[in-house]
Amino acid sequence: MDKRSVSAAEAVSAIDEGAVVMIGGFGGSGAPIELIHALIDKRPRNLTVINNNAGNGRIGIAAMIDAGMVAKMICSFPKSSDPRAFTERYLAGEIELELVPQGTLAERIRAGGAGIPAFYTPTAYGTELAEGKPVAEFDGRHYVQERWLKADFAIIKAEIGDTHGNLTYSKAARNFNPLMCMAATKTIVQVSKVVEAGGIDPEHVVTPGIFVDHVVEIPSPQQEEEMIRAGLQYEGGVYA
Amino acid sequence: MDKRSVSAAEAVSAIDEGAVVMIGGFGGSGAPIELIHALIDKRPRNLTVINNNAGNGRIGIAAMIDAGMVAKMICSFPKSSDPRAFTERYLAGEIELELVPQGTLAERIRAGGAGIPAFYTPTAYGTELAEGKPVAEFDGRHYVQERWLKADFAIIKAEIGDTHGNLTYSKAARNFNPLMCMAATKTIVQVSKVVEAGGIDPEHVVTPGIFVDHVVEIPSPQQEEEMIRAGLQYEGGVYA
Amino acid sequence: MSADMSNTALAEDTRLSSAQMAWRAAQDIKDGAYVNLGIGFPEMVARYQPPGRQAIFHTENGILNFGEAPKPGQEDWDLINAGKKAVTLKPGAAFFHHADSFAMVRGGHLDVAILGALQVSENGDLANWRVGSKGVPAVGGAMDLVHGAKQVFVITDHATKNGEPKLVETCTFPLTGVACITRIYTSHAVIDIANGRFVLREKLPGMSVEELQAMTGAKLHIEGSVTDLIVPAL
Amino acid sequence: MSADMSNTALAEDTRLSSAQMAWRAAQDIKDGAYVNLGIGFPEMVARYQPPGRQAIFHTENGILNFGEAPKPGQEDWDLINAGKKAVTLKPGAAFFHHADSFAMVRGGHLDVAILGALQVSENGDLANWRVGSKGVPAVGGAMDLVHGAKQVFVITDHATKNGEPKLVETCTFPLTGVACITRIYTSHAVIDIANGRFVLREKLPGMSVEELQAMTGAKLHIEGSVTDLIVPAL
Repeated sequence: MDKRSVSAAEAVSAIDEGAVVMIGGFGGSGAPIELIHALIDKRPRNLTVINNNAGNGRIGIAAMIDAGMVAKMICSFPKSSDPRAFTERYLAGEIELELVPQGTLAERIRAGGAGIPAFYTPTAYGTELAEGKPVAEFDGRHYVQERWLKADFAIIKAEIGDTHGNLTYSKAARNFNPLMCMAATKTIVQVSKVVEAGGIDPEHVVTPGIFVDHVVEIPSPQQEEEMIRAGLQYEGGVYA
Repeated sequence: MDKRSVSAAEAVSAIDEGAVVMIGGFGGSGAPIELIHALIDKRPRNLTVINNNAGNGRIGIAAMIDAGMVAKMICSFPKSSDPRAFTERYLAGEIELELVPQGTLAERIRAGGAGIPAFYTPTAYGTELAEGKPVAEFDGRHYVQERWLKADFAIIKAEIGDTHGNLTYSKAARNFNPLMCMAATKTIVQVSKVVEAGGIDPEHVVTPGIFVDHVVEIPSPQQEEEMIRAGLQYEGGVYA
Repeated sequence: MSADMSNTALAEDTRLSSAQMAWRAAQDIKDGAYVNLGIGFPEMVARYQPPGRQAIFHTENGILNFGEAPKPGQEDWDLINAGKKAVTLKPGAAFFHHADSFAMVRGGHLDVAILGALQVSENGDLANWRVGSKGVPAVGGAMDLVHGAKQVFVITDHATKNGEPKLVETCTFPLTGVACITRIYTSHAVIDIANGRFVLREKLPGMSVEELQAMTGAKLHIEGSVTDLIVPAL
Repeated sequence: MSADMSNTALAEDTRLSSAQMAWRAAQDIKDGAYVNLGIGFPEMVARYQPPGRQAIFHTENGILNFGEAPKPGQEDWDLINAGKKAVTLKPGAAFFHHADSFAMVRGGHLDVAILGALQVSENGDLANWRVGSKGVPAVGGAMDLVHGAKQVFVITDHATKNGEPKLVETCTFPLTGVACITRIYTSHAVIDIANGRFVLREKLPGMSVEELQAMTGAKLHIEGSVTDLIVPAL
């Protein structure tokens, strides 16, 4: 078994127009910048993107939005230090937004990965984000029914990956990544280093390889926060 | 912050008659034998015990049943190489059984820990284990609604614990233990070794300390499978 | 073998052993497949993977990519499978807790689960956890597996020792799952379940379709050719 | 301070600073408590823990027991808090994914969450995520936190800059949560919410209950004594 892809471009090559794509990360932490930029180079349109945020600056998810690839965002917090890309298109009515409380977003993704089609949560009960959703009472308290979230693809950043797809993460760059690995039909992961099977202690595996389809080594990945501070802008193939 | 208890007896001292107690382990792997035996020495009665199994031989949970402490078992597989303790009392109508499919048991415990009062699962749909439970259809498939499981206490076996209650486990002795840590009002853990805060790499923590109340060091814990092969029997205070 | 043997004699004398059924099932598992083998007899499938193929075996209690049993005396009782037997690890193994383990199962991440059966009905219902209402019931992970894996196969004797069919129109034993089985490897045949019907794919070369039908509790349908079920001596 | 000052002048001149409100809230956090501090102004609470007490701070993006910001230039952008600011780790820290993080929140494992507010109603409803229906809405983890932590506190100016009350009978802004707040630390007072009523516990010594009531959009109830709200210069 060898799940290695030779390049980011090859790894994302199956993602086509209209796909639902989960993208890992919380802000820039755990964001798979190289995979996102490879996807921008391919430029499939009409995507639904699931991420905690909706891009920052002119790189990563923001650059996907700039490139006109994103029809809908599912996220909890579409604001950032430089939210222009999303804000302009949203206010112009060019991009749809499904706003989900952060914990509900995480749990809906986990439910998608765990085969749980719906669950009840106290979160958002009595608020406009629960409008139209079934409610139920358990033990005298009110709860909202939420549905699972699944995706056609997940694009993920991890730290070490082995040829079986077992993964570890770097610090809080873990965030949504392990959940999204579970919830997509195909999971594509960039790692700083690929090792042979056996190179990760089985006790330290965070994402077991069963949730991973493709692993591509990107030895020194770019960091979104630093790119934004440097004023970088990705326009497909090149940084402007 | 220091969550250490000086002994197994002290650690379980708050568990009283009528308590709902989750006990970690899958068969003997991950079973907190010393904490169970300390509880037998205290001998609270009318307990509800949640475990994957219902005891083996004449030690651990089987010895609790022998001692007349268990009013109800919630488990998936109340059979073992020597299931006499449970079988005899169950067939005599002296102990209640709630039989739960193994994955549903795990998910109900996780739901208890995660504040999810109910969820839907395909498991057991159309079988007698779903009788009386609400069913619903999502995307053309039928599902059973299952409720969370919580407990007053969880008694757990881990490998290394720090003074904050962060835990690692040994191999497949992990099983239900991390879930039960989350789902109990008070979680009591025996570990082979206690280290100071900082003694476990934050990347390798399996159970974060927020889910743990008491940690007691049992340097060379007994292993249920070996005790059964040796024909040991625990009768409170002594091995017969 | 003469064609005039009674069905009963045929069933006793000419049938696959458990190992041979396991061998046949193993031929359908692809390289790199994620597989859960039910406790007991289905566990034998792991031994008969064709050369060059390596499935990744999953056990409910939280291991991916475990291997053979260790030598006696070298057991680590924290390294066991769902049947509580000691196992070993292969390179690329991972440990995880029970909720993650059943997320793999329920979430459709396993390619194949292979289980034993008391009865299988022609619409794919499985009964394999309880004979009646007496004794101590125990279900384990079977009900999760049958609604989780992408394909759920059964390995079973074609009929009981008393000659009662195990492939039936409707299960009379308590169900494990509804419409969940897609393929059955029996002691005499390989049968798919499609559109609520048993479809015969392979049968022992020494028996006729009529002889097989006589051992079966529901109609065997033929779609295309029925090939010979040929396995090595094991 | 003279008692004949107008309420407006009092509100402008005699009020706690943000740091002082954070200090006051910090006095109610016990040693060893698990605490989530909302993005922005509530984060200041961490600075003012009384000597000898050490809370464990939780951030939604998957860290327990993080500490102060690193020195400029020493940031690790994989080590950030929910506000995406760089943080450091304390001994005994742990990393975990977002579902486990919100299991801690929703499952009632946090002792205290402290949030900012646009409005709080006398039955404990909180509005803090959206002013109206214009612009880009963003909710983050606030709706989860208010229904998760054992105690959910608010730190807020007692009134807006325009003098409009933030403690009201009914919130007019979109709700974050229903009946979820139990204590409010304002620029002028400490107020509990009990049985659908604002109960005044502490107020600035320089103002009367009537002056405070005039700044408040719902009735302030007195149960027992009202003590002086005294904080150090910060």
